Amino acid sequence: MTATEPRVEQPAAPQGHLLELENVNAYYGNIRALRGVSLYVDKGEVVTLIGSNGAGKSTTLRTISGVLKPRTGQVRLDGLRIDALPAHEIVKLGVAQAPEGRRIFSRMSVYENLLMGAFSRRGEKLDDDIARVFDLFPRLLERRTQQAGTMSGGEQQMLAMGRALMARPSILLLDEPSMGLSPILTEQIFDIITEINGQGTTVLLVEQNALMALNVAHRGYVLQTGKIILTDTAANLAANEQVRQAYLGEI
Amino acid sequence: MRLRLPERLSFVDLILWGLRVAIVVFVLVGSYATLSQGVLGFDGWRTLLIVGVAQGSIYALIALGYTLVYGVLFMINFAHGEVFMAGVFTAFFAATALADSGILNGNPLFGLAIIFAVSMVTSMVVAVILERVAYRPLRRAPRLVPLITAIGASLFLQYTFRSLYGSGVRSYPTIEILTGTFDIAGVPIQKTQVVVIVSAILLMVGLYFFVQRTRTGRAMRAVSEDKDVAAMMGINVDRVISTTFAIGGLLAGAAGILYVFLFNSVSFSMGFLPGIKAFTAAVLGGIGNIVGAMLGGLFLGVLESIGPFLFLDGLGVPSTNQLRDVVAFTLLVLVLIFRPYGILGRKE
Amino acid sequence: MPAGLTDGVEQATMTDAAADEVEPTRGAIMVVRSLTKRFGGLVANRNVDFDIPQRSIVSLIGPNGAGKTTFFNQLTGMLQPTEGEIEFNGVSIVGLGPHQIVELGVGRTFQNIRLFSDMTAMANVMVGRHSRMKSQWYEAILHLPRVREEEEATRQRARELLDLVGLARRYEDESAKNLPYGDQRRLEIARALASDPKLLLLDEPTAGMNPGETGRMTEFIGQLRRDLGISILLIEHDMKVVMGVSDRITVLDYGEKIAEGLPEEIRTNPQVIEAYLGKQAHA
Amino acid sequence: MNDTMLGRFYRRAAGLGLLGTLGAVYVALIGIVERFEPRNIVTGYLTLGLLTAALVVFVTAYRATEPPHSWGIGPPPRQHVLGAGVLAAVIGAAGVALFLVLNRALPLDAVLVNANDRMSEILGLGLEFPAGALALLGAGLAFGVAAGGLRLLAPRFRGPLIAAVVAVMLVSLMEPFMRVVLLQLGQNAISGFFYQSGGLTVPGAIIVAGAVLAIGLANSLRGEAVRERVAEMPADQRRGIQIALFVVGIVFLLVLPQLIGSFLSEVVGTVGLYILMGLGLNIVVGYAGLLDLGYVAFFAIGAYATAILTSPVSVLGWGLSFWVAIPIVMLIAALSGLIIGAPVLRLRGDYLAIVTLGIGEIVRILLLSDALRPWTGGAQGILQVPPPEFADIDFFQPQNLYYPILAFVVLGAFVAISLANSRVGRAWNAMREDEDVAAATGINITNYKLLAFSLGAVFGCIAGAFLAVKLGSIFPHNLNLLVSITVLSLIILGGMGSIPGVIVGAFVLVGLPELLREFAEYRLLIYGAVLIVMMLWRPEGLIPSAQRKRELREHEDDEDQWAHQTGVPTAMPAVERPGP
Amino acid sequence: MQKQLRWTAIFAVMLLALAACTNTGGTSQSASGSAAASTSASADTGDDPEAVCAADEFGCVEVADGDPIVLGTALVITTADADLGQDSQYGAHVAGDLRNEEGGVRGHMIEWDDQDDQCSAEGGTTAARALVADPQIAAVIGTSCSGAGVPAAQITSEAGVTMVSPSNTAPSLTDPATHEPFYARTAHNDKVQGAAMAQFACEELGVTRAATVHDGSPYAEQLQQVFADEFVAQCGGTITGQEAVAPTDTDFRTLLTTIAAGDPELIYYPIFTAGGALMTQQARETAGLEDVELAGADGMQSQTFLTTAGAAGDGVYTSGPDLAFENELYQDVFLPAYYELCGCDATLSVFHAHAFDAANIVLDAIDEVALEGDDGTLYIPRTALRDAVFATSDYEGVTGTLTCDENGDCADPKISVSLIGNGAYERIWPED
Repeated sequence: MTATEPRVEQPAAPQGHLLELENVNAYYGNIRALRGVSLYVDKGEVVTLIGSNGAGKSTTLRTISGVLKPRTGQVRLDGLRIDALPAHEIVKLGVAQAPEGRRIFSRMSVYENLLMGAFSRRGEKLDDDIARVFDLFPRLLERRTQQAGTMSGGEQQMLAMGRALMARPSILLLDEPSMGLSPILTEQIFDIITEINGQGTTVLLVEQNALMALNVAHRGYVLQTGKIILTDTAANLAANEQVRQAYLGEI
Repeated sequence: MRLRLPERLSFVDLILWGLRVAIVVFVLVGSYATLSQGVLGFDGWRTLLIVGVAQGSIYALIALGYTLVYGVLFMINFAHGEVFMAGVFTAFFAATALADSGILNGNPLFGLAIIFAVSMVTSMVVAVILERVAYRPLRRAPRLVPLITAIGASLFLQYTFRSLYGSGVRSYPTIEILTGTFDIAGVPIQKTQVVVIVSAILLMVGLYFFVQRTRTGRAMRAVSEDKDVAAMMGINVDRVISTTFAIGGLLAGAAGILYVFLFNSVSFSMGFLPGIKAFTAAVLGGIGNIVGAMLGGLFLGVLESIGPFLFLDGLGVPSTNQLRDVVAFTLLVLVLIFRPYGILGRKE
Repeated sequence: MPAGLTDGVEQATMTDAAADEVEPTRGAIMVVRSLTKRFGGLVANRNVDFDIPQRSIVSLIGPNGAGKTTFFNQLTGMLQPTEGEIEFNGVSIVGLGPHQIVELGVGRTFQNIRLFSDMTAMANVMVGRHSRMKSQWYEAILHLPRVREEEEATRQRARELLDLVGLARRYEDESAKNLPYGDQRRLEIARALASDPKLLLLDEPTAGMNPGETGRMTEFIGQLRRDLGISILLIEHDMKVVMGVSDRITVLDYGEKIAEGLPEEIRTNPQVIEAYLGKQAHA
Repeated sequence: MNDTMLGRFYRRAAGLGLLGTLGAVYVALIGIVERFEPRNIVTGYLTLGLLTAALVVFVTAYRATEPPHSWGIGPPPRQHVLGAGVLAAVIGAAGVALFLVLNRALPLDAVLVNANDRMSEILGLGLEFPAGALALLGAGLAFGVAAGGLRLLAPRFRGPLIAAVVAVMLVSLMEPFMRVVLLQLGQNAISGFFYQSGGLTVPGAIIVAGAVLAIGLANSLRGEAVRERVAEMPADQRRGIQIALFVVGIVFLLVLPQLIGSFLSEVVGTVGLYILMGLGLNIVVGYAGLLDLGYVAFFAIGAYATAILTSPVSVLGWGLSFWVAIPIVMLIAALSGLIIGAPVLRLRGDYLAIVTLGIGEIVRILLLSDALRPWTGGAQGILQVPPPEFADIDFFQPQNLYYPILAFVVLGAFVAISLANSRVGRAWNAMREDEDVAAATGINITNYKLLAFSLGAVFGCIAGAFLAVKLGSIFPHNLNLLVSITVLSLIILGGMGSIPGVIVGAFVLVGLPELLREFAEYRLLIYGAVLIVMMLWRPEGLIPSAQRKRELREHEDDEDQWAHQTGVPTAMPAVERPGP
Repeated sequence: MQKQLRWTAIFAVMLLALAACTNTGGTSQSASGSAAASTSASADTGDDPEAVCAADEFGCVEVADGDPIVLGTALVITTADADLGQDSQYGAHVAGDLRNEEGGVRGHMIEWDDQDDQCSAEGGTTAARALVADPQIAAVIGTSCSGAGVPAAQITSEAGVTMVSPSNTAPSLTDPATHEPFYARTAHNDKVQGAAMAQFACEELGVTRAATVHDGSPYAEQLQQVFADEFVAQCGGTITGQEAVAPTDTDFRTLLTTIAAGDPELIYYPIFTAGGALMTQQARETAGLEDVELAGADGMQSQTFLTTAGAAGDGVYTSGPDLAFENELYQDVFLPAYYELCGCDATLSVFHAHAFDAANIVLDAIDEVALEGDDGTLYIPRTALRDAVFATSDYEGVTGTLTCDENGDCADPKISVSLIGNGAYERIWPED
């Protein structure tokens, strides 16, 4: 491992991370969106990325899921390099994502959306998984045949998460799950995140609502203009004065 | 103070309103005049209707190719008419060989199956190669670029086949089981017309169920809605796009043979006009919408068949039939101007 | 404060844009009444009433997806409201095209920076000046002297604006897309200012900036109002910016206005805290 | 040495070899080989027919010798460069040989009209069957060595060498043109020395190749110094050179028709019409970004308006003078631009394209139709369109008509350049890049689109007016979609938004086929290929405008997964250096 | 400012140049070839070539001793209509070859410069320009298509080059109002064929109601118009409808249904093979047209038509120039030479014999008017050549006995009507 940039001090971690980014640089056209991002997620953790709009949180997730290819640097899943794989291969390896803005298939029914989530698991029985999703999100069961685009924002978010869970991911990437949701719904969603994590799914969570995110996470990274400027346990971060000022709306 | 600026009714609006009014008046007055002259009896109109439906079924089948491709790539595959031509032009040689060896009329179902297979597979291969070579490298390019490529591909295919197979018009051998008429409710209808309409409907229904019910169909719909997310679901977007072109090609190939049932002749340039017409049909029904493409095709077929005579003859316009394409293209222009998302399409 | 900013401002104060607006009216420059915007079944804005006083800085905050940008787009004519009335300087602008609203004196920037990325920085600003130029196409063909003069004047003005926002001279002939991110934001503001707006709409001007840049931008916004005498409507997530610069703050949630008032009032408004700032923030 | 890398290099070469086969067989099957056979490149030694097929194989072999991107630093070793070239060329040639065997065994010509014995004979290097196929393998070997050798040459030699070969081909292809010019200059002897039965003579070819090679070598060895010297010149001196060149250019343009005679003036006149249309469509497509596929409509309207106004036998029978008619035609043009433009300008790119295509067809059908026959004469067209009158000049003579066409082209270019460099051009640029933002920046989108459309219409109509005059009559049949496609193709070949591009495009796509009749058959095939190849390979055109170059290359490195999903990861570590 | 100056300069120079042309161009090219004026020019100059050439408005073609006489062709030899032009080109070349075998014309071999008229006005212009640019071209055989013929006739006539077309049939080309002085043709005028069919329809078939269809080609449009006019004027018949289709159309059912509504007894559709065959088939299937007679013209006289139309073709009448040239010259001399030249065993199209006659008329005229100089140079006065061609009378060619009128119509139009039966054409009218 050769890190070219001085790395932010990280808490000690066991060898063999589930997901690891090493010195990743990514560009949109000529705009450098990620500058030497290195981070890791261990099995069973909830890790959150916080930062302001445009800081590169979503870009980091896009890089992990293979939608955006890093120009340099590595992304490894269970030690296997995935940064050059096409997105659909990465899904098969167990990385599922509920993207920012939900992006459910709005012209398909709820049920079909869930089937799409399990697309990579060709030929397997899906009944158990669907039951699990309906168990987590009873609202979706009620709206099983409804066209997804006609549901409310909260329901769509549930669907997006349910859809991602259908892939039986080893790591679930959640991008701004609380966006546009009322406080009550936001809280519900975060409760569910905890629950999902309790059931054994590792979660990488990107959230603007930093406080809520740090509440459910074990660890966190703070991104700013494409760089990781801070990382610590969630509790420490929540207590950090700088973080509170910059991202928790405290003045 | 509430002051509305006078610019609100622009020059463009004026022209558009003028156009609307003119067309409506034209159509109404023309239709009234034609009908009141009573030149064509009930049987005549019925014949026109059947002719229109048969022609329209073919437009609809080709239109499905436009709609499918538009659905996943949001581009007009200008060369789709040539995909249609490629299949049926190639199948001509199979058909002649079969006819010469007596299989075509000795064992017609087998012979037809081979002809359909040759045509459909050829069209499919052409469509897939087209996508791979001409469109895939350009998916991220500005809109104008793949569109120009598509126009180039249309010309290139047309004249490649002209150079390969010759420029003459070739006529298919007679398929005896398709000659003559069926009596349907006392009305004699050409067998070919019945076969064309029925097969077109079967193919379209088949496609509908394929897209709605199968895994690949769902993947196509997913890609159509959101490519990035589809990839996140584990869908190989490139493969799905290839599949979409392949299906569009298969349908175009089938449409080609049905076209031959009706018109019996093939040439290198046969794809261009039906292609544009089918595109019109696809737009008419709301591009990207499968049911819309079917209905749009039928509507256009009937309008082309009935429209020129109905709207124009009563006004004393000579040679109304010559203006058939004018009617079709005017419809295209009107639909795109006033309802660009089509009759069944939704506003984006 | 980088040298570029202050230098530029001094120059800019000389221009007529500033001279025009010295009258100390506190009447509203923009008045919005019961504005509603629906997309199919979705209601993006519902019955929003909203005023922007002359020479004030008003901020619009709210969670992502609360309808802020939709609201912006209606003020600039890029979307037409379903219902409601928008008046600018006493003139109803509902139904007007974006270019007409620009001519009346409303300039804007975009949340996700929409520059003419293949045009040079200079050309971008000169396009911004378009609505204030008078020469016609046939005059351009005839190469009338006044076309040349106007072109020269526009170039001069564009240079001033580039200086004002602190863009280095060396960027003048660089494609906009090759500029660093922060400079692209500045360039967008310069382009908006080129139309001599009386009201400037800024959509998340500090997104993607680090605290240092954000601080400078905050100061710059204040300076714009002071020196150019224009009104500013700001969409912003960074509460530090919002609290630091705004005269008034309006909070949107679910497309509805849930609060309005002075920064201090907003900060302590329980509804706002619940909907936006996060109730744990003070828990 | 990296074995997998080497393996990939050779696999790629083999693949390119197959591509070479496919290309050569394609060229043969569409009949180019046979059709171009009568035209000599070097009389007695090489014909254009064989050359086209051979060129395909050679070019793919040359490509095969190019180290792939993943190769890393430094060129591959020499023996492997040669090896890849030979592999590709031999596979290419062997494929062609196999095709010859197939063509003998199967009655391919029942389906493929060009798969005849003559084609086989040409492909088989003119030899009898087995010998020809075997000779092909030998030729493949030679090609491979040549391709590899060319690659291994230092660039300063490679460039001039390629230029010399290309020059021989071009000079030979230009035979009809050169012969007429030399004839005009009374230099029959020179013509006879260089040319014989439509191709270069051997001494002619040697002289041409030698001259180009010498110039090329001088340029690559000494050119830098000369350029530096020019750059170092004082500004006024440099300006002097510019002015001198400019004056020479003008004089050249003015004496051109006298130099080239009436036939080539006719061709240049036709090219002029297309340049005029290219300038007009360039405003619409290149500046304003509106893809108009119905541009022929304006060409037709201009031609018919002129014919109706000036012909004494038209329905009006006014028999106006051309000069009186032209302003009226321009007015009609602008109006038709507005009327056609207004409704369609709200449409997006591809919808706009297809609607304009439809409008072009509508105009064509109407002009032909019985319904408008009293006005347009139906298929019989309008006859007796008089040439312009000016002093005693007979403008029916192409050598004279050249001048008014040139004047309008210059005027058109002037208008286009003036607008491009003004507030208007900037607004068009902005609009093309982002319509919404342009509107939000204060640009009246509708007006600027209409302006572009109407100006384009005026250019098209003037070209149409000259067409009517040039022919002395006008018929509906050739005013079809292909005119639109031709104009579009020439803009794209030259470079959208680029005026020199339009001129070069028109000479290449309109002028050349007029001279090379063999190409007429493949004109549209070539247009199609030009459109595809340019978009894939060089979307900004041969002579791009700076603005467009930036624009069309925009998204190149913005990689998105669904654009690059297939294949193995291409990002190879760049540390391995292939050793000798 | 610099740029502005530069542009001003260009304009100034251009204007000057234009002015300059006025002087130079005016004197040399004031051609307004009035045939009448020029005919008299060669009247009394005797046999001195220089005097004759000086007196001839367009001068002479000078063929040096040992050089060949060069004739041009402007025929369609590429694209879809290539067969038509290629056929004529072989026909003309055969005429030249036969002369060459006999030692040429006045001891000079005949050579050809073949240009492509592309079957379009643009192509005709280019081809004619290419030919008249070469002072050695004595005369031109062409064009194939009438559309190309209109501008080509104008160009050749301005240059004083005689042009004889083997296949232009449009009436306008030889209409006194629009005829170009150096243009003649050996093909029949459409007026003859249209009128013949009208006559056949009312006299032989006894029909009184007819509908016509054309495909927008100048040829078909003209033919059906002549037919309609004659049908009304000569037989007092009724035209129930005049319709049009596009050459690429395949669906004629709508059209036929509306035609049937007019209740015609005969449909005349002088269109081409592809459309004609389809229309024939579809007409047989259309209700209301069961008993209607179908008639076309020579565009539908081809083997392809018979195979394409199949059984539906039986009973269709087609008119056309009588091509059963039963003379020895055609059968024993021309055809073998033609086959050898083209390497084929059937003629490609129909106008080769007309081209052969056209070339022969031109060659005879050259033989007649050419003057020999002292140095063996052959002088062919251009106007005299034209006059000689136009003076052709009772020329026994393979297409009949040809006599040219003052408007350039030289054909001996023998129009016959054939009936298709059992997949073959059978000539039924006029009875010999």
